[in-house]
Formats: sequence, C-alpha cells, structure tokens
Amino acid sequence: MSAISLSLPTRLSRLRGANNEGVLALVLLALIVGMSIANPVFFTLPTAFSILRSSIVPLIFALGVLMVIISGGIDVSFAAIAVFAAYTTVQMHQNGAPDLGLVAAFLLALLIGASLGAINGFLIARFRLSTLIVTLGTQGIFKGALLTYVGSRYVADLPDSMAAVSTTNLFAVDTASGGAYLHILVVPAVLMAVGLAWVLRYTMFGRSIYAIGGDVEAARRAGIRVVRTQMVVYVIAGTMAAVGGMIYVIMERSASPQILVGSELDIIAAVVLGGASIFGGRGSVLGTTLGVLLVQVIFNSLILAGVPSAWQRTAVGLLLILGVGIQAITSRKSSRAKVMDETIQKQEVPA
Amino acid sequence: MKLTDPRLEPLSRMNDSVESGWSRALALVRIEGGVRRMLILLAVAFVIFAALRPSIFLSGTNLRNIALNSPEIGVLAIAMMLAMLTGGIDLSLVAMANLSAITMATLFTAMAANDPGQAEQMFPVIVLAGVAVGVLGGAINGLLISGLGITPILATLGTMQIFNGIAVAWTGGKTLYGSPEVLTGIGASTLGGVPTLFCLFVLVAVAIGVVINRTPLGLRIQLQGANPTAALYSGIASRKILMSTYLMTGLLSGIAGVFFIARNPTASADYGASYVLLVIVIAVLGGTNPNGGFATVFGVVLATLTLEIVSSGFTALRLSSYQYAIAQGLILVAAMAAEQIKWRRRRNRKPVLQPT
Amino acid sequence: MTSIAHDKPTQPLLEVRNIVKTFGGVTALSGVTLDLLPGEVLCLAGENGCGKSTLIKIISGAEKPDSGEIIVDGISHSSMDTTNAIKNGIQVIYQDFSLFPNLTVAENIVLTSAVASRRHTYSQRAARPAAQAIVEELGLKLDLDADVEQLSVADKQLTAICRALVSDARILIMDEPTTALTHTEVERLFIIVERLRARGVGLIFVSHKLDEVLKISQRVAILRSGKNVVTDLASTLTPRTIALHMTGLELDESRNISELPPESGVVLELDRMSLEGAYQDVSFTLRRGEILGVTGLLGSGRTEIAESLFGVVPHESGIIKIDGSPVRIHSISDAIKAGIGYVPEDRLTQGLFMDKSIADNIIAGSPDEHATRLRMLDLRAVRETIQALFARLRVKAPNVQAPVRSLSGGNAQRVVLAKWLARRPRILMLNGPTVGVDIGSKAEILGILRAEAAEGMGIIIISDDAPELVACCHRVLVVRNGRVVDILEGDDVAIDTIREKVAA
Amino acid sequence: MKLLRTSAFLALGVSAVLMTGCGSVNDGAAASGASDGAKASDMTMVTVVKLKGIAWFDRMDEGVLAYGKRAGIDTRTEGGDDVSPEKQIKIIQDLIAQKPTAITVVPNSPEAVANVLAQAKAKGIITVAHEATGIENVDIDIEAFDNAVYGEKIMKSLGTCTESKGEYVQFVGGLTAKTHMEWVGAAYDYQKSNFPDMKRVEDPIESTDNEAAAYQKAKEILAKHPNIKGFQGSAGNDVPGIARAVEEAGKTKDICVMGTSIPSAANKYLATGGIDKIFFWDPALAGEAQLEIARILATGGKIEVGTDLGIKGYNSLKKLDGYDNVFLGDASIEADAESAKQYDF
Repeated sequence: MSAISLSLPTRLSRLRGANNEGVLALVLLALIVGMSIANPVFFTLPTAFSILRSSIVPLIFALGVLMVIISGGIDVSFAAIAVFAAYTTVQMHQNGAPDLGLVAAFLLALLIGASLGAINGFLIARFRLSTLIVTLGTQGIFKGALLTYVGSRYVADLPDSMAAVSTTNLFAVDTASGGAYLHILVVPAVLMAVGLAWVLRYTMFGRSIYAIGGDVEAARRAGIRVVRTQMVVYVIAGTMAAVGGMIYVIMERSASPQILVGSELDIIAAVVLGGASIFGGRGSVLGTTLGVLLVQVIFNSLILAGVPSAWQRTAVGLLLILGVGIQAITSRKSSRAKVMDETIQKQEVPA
Repeated sequence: MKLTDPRLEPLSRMNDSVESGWSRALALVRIEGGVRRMLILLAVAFVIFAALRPSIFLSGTNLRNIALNSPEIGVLAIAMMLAMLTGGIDLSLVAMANLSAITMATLFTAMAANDPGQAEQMFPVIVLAGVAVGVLGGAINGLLISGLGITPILATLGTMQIFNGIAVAWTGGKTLYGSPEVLTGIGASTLGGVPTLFCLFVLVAVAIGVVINRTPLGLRIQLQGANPTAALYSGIASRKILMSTYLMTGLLSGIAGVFFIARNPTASADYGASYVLLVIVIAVLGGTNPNGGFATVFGVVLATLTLEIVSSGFTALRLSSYQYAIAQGLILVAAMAAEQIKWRRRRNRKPVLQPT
Repeated sequence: MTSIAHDKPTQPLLEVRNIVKTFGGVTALSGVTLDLLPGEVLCLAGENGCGKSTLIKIISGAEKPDSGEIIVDGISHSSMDTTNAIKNGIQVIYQDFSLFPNLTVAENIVLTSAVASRRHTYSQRAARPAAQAIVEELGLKLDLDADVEQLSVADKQLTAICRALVSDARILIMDEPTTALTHTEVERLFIIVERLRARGVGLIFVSHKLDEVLKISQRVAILRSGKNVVTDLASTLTPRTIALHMTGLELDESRNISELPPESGVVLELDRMSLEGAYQDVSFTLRRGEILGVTGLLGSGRTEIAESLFGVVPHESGIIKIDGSPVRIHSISDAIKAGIGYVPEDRLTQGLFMDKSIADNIIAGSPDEHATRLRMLDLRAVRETIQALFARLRVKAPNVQAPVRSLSGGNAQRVVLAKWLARRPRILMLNGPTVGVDIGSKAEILGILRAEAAEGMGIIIISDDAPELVACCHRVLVVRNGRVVDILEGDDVAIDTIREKVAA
Repeated sequence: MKLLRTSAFLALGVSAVLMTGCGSVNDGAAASGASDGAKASDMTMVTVVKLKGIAWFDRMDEGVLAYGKRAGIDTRTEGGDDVSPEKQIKIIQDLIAQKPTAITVVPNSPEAVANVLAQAKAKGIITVAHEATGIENVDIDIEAFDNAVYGEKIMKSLGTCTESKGEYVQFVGGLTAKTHMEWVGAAYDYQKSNFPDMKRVEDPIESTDNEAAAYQKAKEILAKHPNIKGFQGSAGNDVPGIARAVEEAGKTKDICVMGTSIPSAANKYLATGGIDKIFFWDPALAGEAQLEIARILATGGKIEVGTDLGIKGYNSLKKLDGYDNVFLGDASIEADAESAKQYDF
C-alpha cells in the first residue's frame, strides 16, 4: 500500500463504491466471461434478455427488502404479501367480479399490499418488536389466511386485461441464435429501481431511512418521526411486494396461492450480496441490482455451462460462496487500508 | 455466566440497599422473562387443548408422539439459538443433518452388504461418522464466517445449497434405507414411558445449557454476541469463538441427523426442508435475541414443546395446517408484543440511581 | 438561590419552573427551577445521578415532566417534544453525540436542521456548502465526506457541535462538550461560545471540568439529588466551593504520588517502537509501581502507541520488553498473555457490554482465570472475584445483575476497570480514564489506580486532562507528531508545563 | 474439550438406554383390530395428501368427500402447508391418537412415512397408500397404473410426435421425487430400445415443481440445444412452463411437449399447441379408490387380483410383480386439446 501513491488507492476506493459495488460488478463480469467461455451461446442477446426477464420480479422484491434492510430491519414476509395481493385480485375476478382493467386491478393489489405492509409496520413501529420476529409471524398469518379464507384453486386464466400484458414485449429482435424478446414489464422494474434510488438519495424520507438504520435513538432526538417513517417503509415495502406479485402472475399467465413463498432467502441474499448491511444504515439500489443480476446469472446459466443437474444445487452454493467470499475479502482489505489512511491523516494535522 | 444460584450468599459487606437489590434480582432472575413467558404459553396451550379434546389430546399416544416429534426439531432449534447467540444465523442446519443421516445410512448399507452382524456391531462407529460429518459441515461454516468474514446469513445460505446439493448428487435423489437395529431400537424405545429420544434431547439441551452458562467458552460466546467490539478489546478471540460456535451447531446437526435416522431408518436429501424457518421461529419464540448476546436453552426447549402441542391440538380439532400457520404466526407476534409491553413498563419504573 | 443582578431585566430565553419527574416511585427531579438569559453561559453542575441528564431530556423534549412548566420566550409549555424543542431553537449536543455512524460528516451536520424545516426533498449538493460553512466558521479540520463511523471520538464531537450550530439554535445545551477535546480544541470551542453569546444565544453547559466551567460560564447552577442547591455568579465560586456544593465533600486535586522504592524494577521497556504513519522511535520505560502519564494532542500518536502495545494495530519495528525479556505483540491476545490490560477511549462501544450484567462485564476479560480444570467456570471463584471488585471499586448499582446500561459514566468506568483488575495485569493502560466521570468518581478512580500501583502494577494513563496527570503520575510523556518529545519528571510535572509542552 | 463432554453425555444416555429395560413407543397398542361388519357410520377415514391447497389435491378432496357422503363414512383430507415428509409424519402421528378406522396416504417420501405407518398398524388402523410403490407397512398400496407402463406410454407418444428422431429432454419436479424418476427412467429405457434415433441430451432436469423455474430452464435448453425436438414433463407445472418458453421461441410446431399435468393448468397451452398432449389420472377417483379399499378391509373383505372397486379405472385390479400389496388400476388418461376440455380440474 505504502509504495503506491495515495491518489491511486483513493481512486480505486472511489471505483469500489460506498458499498463495494465495484467489486460486485467485477465478480459479475468475471462470471459472465466464465460462462461465455464455457458455452458461447451464453453470450447472446436472447440469453441476456432472458436473464433480464427472470430478474424483474426478484429485483422488485429486492428493492422493497433493500429499503427495509437500510432502515435496520429485515423482511421475510414480502413473498406472502405478494401472493396474497396478486392472488386475491385475480380470485375476485374469478368469483364473478368484472374485469377491472389493468390499472384498477393493479390499484386493488397495491391497496392489499399496502394494508398488509401496514400491519407489519404497525407491529414493528408501535411495539418496537424485532422485525425478523414480526415478519416471520405475519408470513405464516398471511399465507394461512390466504389459503383458509381466500381460496386455494389454481387459476389458469387471468382477466383479459392482465393476460394481454403477458405476451407483450418491449422489443423483439431476431438474432442468429433465435428470437430475443425483452418483456415489457422490465419497464416498471427499472422505473421502480430508479424511483427508489431517487427517493433514497434526494428526499428527506429517504435520508431518514438511512438515519434510522444508523441509529434509531439519534434519529428520534433529531426530530425524525421514527414511528411514522417505519410505518411508511413497511407500507411501501408491502406495496412493492404487491407489484412484484402482480407482475409475477402476469408473466406466469396463471395464479396459484402456492407461488413465490420459499424464495425469501434468495432475495435477501441478493440484497446483502449487493452491499447492504444486515445491521442497517447501508445499501444502494445499484448494489442490489447487481446482486440480483449475479444471483440470476448463477441460477440461469448452469445448464448452459453444462453442469450436470445432480450437481446444480451444489454449483449454486459454490458460486454464491465464491461471490460473497471475494466481496468479504476485498472489503476487509479496504477496511485495513482505511485504518492506515486514517493514521496518515492524523499525522498531517499541524501542531 | 449468570449467577442464578439461589444459595448465593448476599454480599455481606454491602450496604442494605445493595443487599435487598440482590434478593430482588434473584427473584427476578430465577425465572427469566423469556422462560416465564414460555412456561405460561405452554401451560395455556396444554390446558386449552386438553379441555377441548381430552380423549384425543390427553391420550398416551398423543403425548408420546409430541415427545417423539420434538427432539429433532428441538436439537436444530438449539443449534439455531447458538448461532443467533453470536449474532449470526445458520441456515445450513437441516442440510448438514441430512448429510449426517445419509452418511450413516450409506455406511451401514455398505457394511451390511459384507457382513450384517458386523455392521450391527460397528454401530458406534457409524453414529460417530454421522456426527463427524455434521462437525465437518460446521467447520466449513466456521471457516467461512470466522476466517473469511462472510456474513453468516450468506455463508450458510451458500453452504446449505452446497450440502444439500452434495446430498442430492450422492443419493441420486433417492431415499436411502438402512440403519443399525440398535439405533432404530433406541428410536422406538421408551424410558419409563418417555421416548428415549426425548430423554436424549433433554440431555443434549442440558449439556448445551451447561456449556453456555457454566463455561468460559459459553461466557465468551454470549459476550461476543452482545458486543463484538468490546469482546475484541476484552481479549476474546472472535475467530475462535465463532469457529467453536459453528462447530457446535454442526455437532448438533449431526446429532439431529442421528435422531432423524433413529426415528426413521431412512435418509434423504430433502427431509426436513420445512424445519429451516421453523427452527428460527422456535429460537426467537424461546427468547433468543436474533441480534446476539441473549438466549436460554430452557426457553427454546419450551418453545419447541409449545409449538408441537399447538400443532397436535390443531389436528385434534380438525383444523387445517393453514389455520395452524396462522396460529403459529399469531403466537409469535402476540407473545413478543406482550413481552415488549411488559418490559417497557418495567423499564419506565426503573429507579434512577441516587448518589449516596 | 440568589437571583443575579443584571443591568436591566431582560426576559429570559428559557425558564423551567418547579419541574418534578419521578421514575416508578423514585424521584429524579423534585421541583427544579432554572432560567437562562440571552447571551449567557449557564453551567449546570452536579454529580452523575443528580438529575442533570433528566433535566436536559425534559428541556429537549425527550422526556415529559410529571409537573412544572417550561417557558420559552415567555410562552409556557407543560412539556416539550423533540420537534417542538428544535422549532423553539433548543438544540442539545448529547454526551454520546447521537450521530448517524453510517452517514457522512456533512450529512450529519445538515440533516437535523433539514428535518426540522419539514422539507420533503433533500439535496446533497445544497447541503454540503452549509456544512462547509459552519466547519470553516469554527476553524475546524473535518473531512466532510468521511463516514462518521470512521472518525475519532474528538472528530465525532466536533461534528455534533457543528450540527447543533448549523441550525441557528438560540438555546444550546452542551452535555460534556469538552470531554474528548484537547486543550487547544477547547480553547477554540470557547472562542466559538463567545461568538455565540455575542449573537444572543443562551448556552447551558454541563461539564465535570471545573476550571473550564468557571472560565466559560457567567452563572453556575448546582444540582444535588434532584434539587437546586445553589445558583450563583461564576465569579463568586471556586472549583473547591463548587465541588463542595456538588458532593458535600472536600475536593482534593493535589499531587499525590507514592515514593517509588529504588529496587522496583522495570516492567515495560520500549526500544524504538515504530509504526509508519502513526509514530516513530518511541522508547520509554515503565517501572513496577509507577504511574506514567502519556499526553499530547489528538492525532499526536498517543492513542496509537497504546493500541500497538495492546496489539490492536501492531507495531512494525522496534522491541518491546516485559520484565526484561522481549515479547511479540501482534494481537490483542498476545498483549493480554504478556500481562497488558487496556481501558479503551471509547468506553461505551469498546469497553462495555451495555446490556449484559455488571457481573458478566467484570468477568469478561478473565473467564479462563476462573475456570476449573475441567474448563468449567469455577462459580465460587467467579462470585468471589465479582463481589470483591464490586465492593472494592464501590460500584453504585442495585446489584451485580443490573445491566451496565443502567449505570452512570463513573460507575460504568469502574466496571471496565474491574474487568482488568480481575485479571491482575502487570501493566494496565488507561485511555482517558476519567472522561465523562463525575468528580467524586474521578477521585476514587485515581485512588484505586494509586493503590494498584502501590501493589506493584505498572500503570500508563493516556490523558489530556493536565490536573489529573499532575495528581497521580510519577512521570509524564509528551507525544508530538508521533514522537516522544519530552519526559517530564519531578517538579516539571505541573499543569502549566504540561500544557505548554503539549501545545509547543 | 466441550465436544468431548457433550459426546460423553450422549454416550452416557445411549448406554443408559441400553442397560435399562427399554419400553417401546408402540407399547400399549390396544390392537382393537378391524372388527368384521363394522358399521359405516362409526367409521372415520382420513386421507393424508402431499400438500393441501393445490388443484390436484383439492380435486382429491372432492373425491374423498363425495365418497364419504355416498358411503356414509366420516371422511376428510389432511396435509401440510408445504411438500415435506416431516409434516406428513407429524400429521399421521397426530391422527393415530384420534384412532380413525383408516388412514390413507399419498406420501411425499414413502420411505420416510413407513415407520409411522407401522405405528398406525400396531394400533389397529387400516393403512392404504397411493403413489408409493414399494412402501412398507401399509395394508394395500393402490396405484392408478404401473409407473413403468405409464412412462413408456408417454415416450411412445413423444416418439410418435417427433417421428422417432431428434433430441429431447426430460424434466422432473425433483430429483428426489421417486415416481417422477420412475416415469422418466422407464421412458428413457423405452426410447433407447425403440427409438434409437432419438437422443436424450441432458440428465433429467429439476423444476422444483415451479412453473417459473421450468420456464427458465426450458429457455436455457432451447439456447443450448437449438435442434431440440421434444420435452417430457413430470410435475404438473413442468409442461406449462416449458410450453411458454417454446411458444415464445416460436417453435410450437417444431417441438413436441408432453408429460404429466392437469387439464386446468394445461388447457391454455394445449389450445395454442404449446403442449401437445398431457397424461394424468383423476385424483378424485384415486381418492375414492383408496377409501373403498379401506372400507373393504374394514368390513373384513379382501383385495385380490380382479377386485372391482366400482370406480372408473379401478374395475379390475392387477397386482404388481414383485410386491405383495401393490395393486394397479388402469386409470391413466391421456388428453389432447379436445379431450382435455371435459375435465374440470
């Protein structure tokens, strides 16, 4: 370290990003290169679009989880909320309600998601309960209530307004290796990512989330309305989960109360992989997006890479550990470098 | 380390206020918050179901089945509690337990193919091998977490996939059949009416309780979880502590694997998948602070039994598993909320220390 | 209780009248009355537990009083809430700073006022100049883009001060603002305080450093056991009388050191210990039974030397000898094995397990010393150690099972001390041992250190509290720019000499 | 050190067990037995399914309830809220305490529930299984068909569709799903001996019975093997997911997609040609068949080769070679776009 001039490490650390995004991007790049070498088919537009498509729903979930994690909590109930909102919406149509149209259907789902999120928020903010406990509890409650009181049937046919979106593509390109289609629903996912990034960075609400995640007591003393902010965080997280659920259902072209639940840990892993601190206060939309992409590339490239299916679960685990391990080692090195920087800085204080 | 010993002498040379404080503390500490809550919950659940369906719920078969079902979940929940005690989490517990069970089934089958009698005699070796596999898995987790510094949730999510994947590749997805008679015998036997497995579970719980509360290692684990920085400055080698903790969770998984196979002479890669979240629920319900530093084994044992009782009771009442899922969530949230309200009230009452 | 005579009667900025606050039957404040005039510094003095913190919390809206009123600009409030307090121009700099560790310095400075303004959007670009301005106005050197987490304690404190000042506070409450500042930084703060007074800001100043108190404040209000004892002009008080009012005890800050027997050997010897970027060629010796002071400006390398000796950031070259034989200290456990103990600067995060019991904290550093041969805790030995130290250090707590969080600063520091004494190290280093500790406790802690030294322990005190160094150190090392520039001995160990050498 | 102590504890416990005279968890089994000529109204029968709340087992529930009404027996289904052997074990255990006349089970893992079924038998409860060839400790295992024959049947159709040539891939719900593995195994064997020009280009692929996963993996397959001609699915969600990928690739005409599914999930894709043919059996009838067998056993009857359960597809039971208690119906159904419409599940 000492041999290199100071500016280089500084520049490098800028590249690395506040939450190690740079390293993650490199890992992702390395994985893509590796996969492309293993099978050139990987490096084609159809594959890229396909991975993007498969990232839509996980990204939306991850954004909600990111917000919760920054605020110092954790959410394992989002999948249950997503299914609840989406399935109930579809089921209402199934039970004879008229086709509401896409916008109204979405609004209904969002309302349900927001209400369920509000339940989480209320329990967490009012009773100051551990977020893990609350969302573990509500996860069971939501899923149980859905299957007990709403219905359990598989719905094969969505309302026409929703079904119409199912097969709409943003663009379709014919390439040598087959048609490449970018699904229209990439758009809301990207919009939500950009929107959340803006909210987190440029609104008082966003900064309050970071502040609360950094130190709740300090936030309270600074006059931040902690209870209200937490409520809003969980309401928004619930709403985003509902969007994710609706999009999932639309892309699946069918609805069932059994979908999605079980994917929680993968999403949380992607967010933490993206540099969010599990203890709160840190995390970025960029990092989360990279984390989601990395996980999706891992999930969706093993057949192409020729990993025998018996070994695919192991391969997913190994790649995950590898990605996380590289992250961990580099961030540890950088923190060591920081100690050095600090001492140098102190040294420069004039007497 | 907790000074809960009731024989504890009051500080003789302390002034009066300190002395009365001692007795107050002892009264409080003897049954700690989490444990007391669980005792009440357990009693309430038991009474409700016993009153509603006495003939089914109070039958020997049902009670024995509750005792028979608890050990494997309970041991895993205790392991989860240990990981949480250091502020971590271990998602790979079930995968390790399955690997352990698969190891035992494979070993036994291989030995029995040559000489069935000898395979029976080698039963301790087989069990040790199974437990060793658990410990090995724990060592890998420990290495990733303490050595490389990977966040526990990510490390164990990864190893969960790896261990599970190895199990799938190893068995080709099939369920293996085969276990020493002695082991199956233990699984089916009772001691004074109580299933032997349950007795073993209690032994394990007591052992872990002793480790946590009565050994230097246990004290260090608690402190490491309570404040890693202060632990560092107190000379607690966090790497060693984390390593030991995850070795222990691995060991407990190995034991859970033995329980699996003792109960049911089969081993497969996908047994117990639903336990992963369940043991987290049990651990926190039992009073474990997921942020580390605080947990009691007794509370976790009680939480295990409570959930088993409620679930059996629900089947007895012919309620569906989804209604049980609702109940489980409500119990978790309500119990914690009640505790929190009580705790806050108590804190508001806490006297300000007066200078003398 | 005399009301002071002013040239003309001005309306007080803040009045509190007959505030009563009880916690579950225990009275914290019983009818406290206070007023603060524009442009004055009112010092609030009193021992820990006298009700100062509660009073501050009530004024800032963090707690509600049982009865009494808070009058701001002539308008009476029965209680405050945090937002209202900020709106009324009341700002508090808490002892624990209440900063956001995950945010940058600039953001920490600006965020609170942005919250109070109830705007909805936030612009980093607009925020930074505001932060920059206040930092420059105070003449500070703060990296605005650094995460607060990575700052030293002093820089954190400066950040907290900047934050309070940026939002045009008219009533500024500073809870122990100088504890982590060096002498020059304190001087700078006082200049700022003067500037604020000129603007008509009223300041309530809480400090344990009585000489500072008298220097900066116009009036002093002293609380004892939740009651007003005395409110008087600063010019009529001396440290002695203040201490007397606070504690009812005579204060003794005179030099009191034991005679080192000539045969007492060298326990620690450093020979040209260096760590690039932190300190160079540090050489000194410490004798058994000696109390050695280490002082210097913040960033001079004094803390780094201690942390290297304790293995936190290992040294790169040079030799460390303990009892004459060279030792390798590359980690904290090396240091502990070699018989070194360290009471760190940041007590709350580095020294204590706040939610764990006093007993657990006391035993935290020495579980192995209390183990039986079977690697079980020897409960009897544990109990004896804890009881002995609890009693000897006179920790004021209902019982040893109480969580450390419930203790005051002085009692918490005793617990950290107890943790090391339970191990009986050969060398004990203490970084800022009496920072944030009330006078009574301070004297007691120094007394304990003297007693330990008398029994043969080598003690190093890292501090910039000159009176404290004079009171108990045999010799004082002055560190500047990473080098030991002076070793003061005998009569040179005097407050003025130390300050002069440090600032040189 | 602590490891040692813990293991010492364990060893102690184990030896304690070995030394004391042990009891057994099956003690006190009041083997009431199935008394001949029991009255239907006194009987309770419970069907334990793999998972509650999915279309397949909702349909089985319909059959179970319909049968109960018809026969005057108290019947119901129970099941976990996810697919796990451990939850089934727990449910069966809980049921044993209620002493129903019969427990019928569609096990997630036949091996795993065998032990607890032994407990039920010891208490005199009649046990019947479905979709569990080779399961131990049941009185009768009733299969809708011979798994091997079923797998061959799918391959026969697939081979015909692809004109006996080209590359193909098989999907299974899980590599641990026994019946799925049997189907694809039999199909593979049949292909090797009857369609030598066809080629399986991947080991069976795991969809985790998740439509989205099946879709993703099918897309990967399409990218990796552009000349793929056929897909065989095993879990109900496999073929819909595969069909979606095939449709998007615009290859519905070139690629044959066949396999197990249910009409409600497949209809949409059968209509577009994304799925060419589905294979299944009616879970309602399977549910009824299990209960009817239990009733026959409870009233002292016997199940033999040729027994007629009076339920469509189970009119003349066959016995599976190599097993004492496995009986086969002839209940498999294959359906194309037209014929699938008549089923409402």
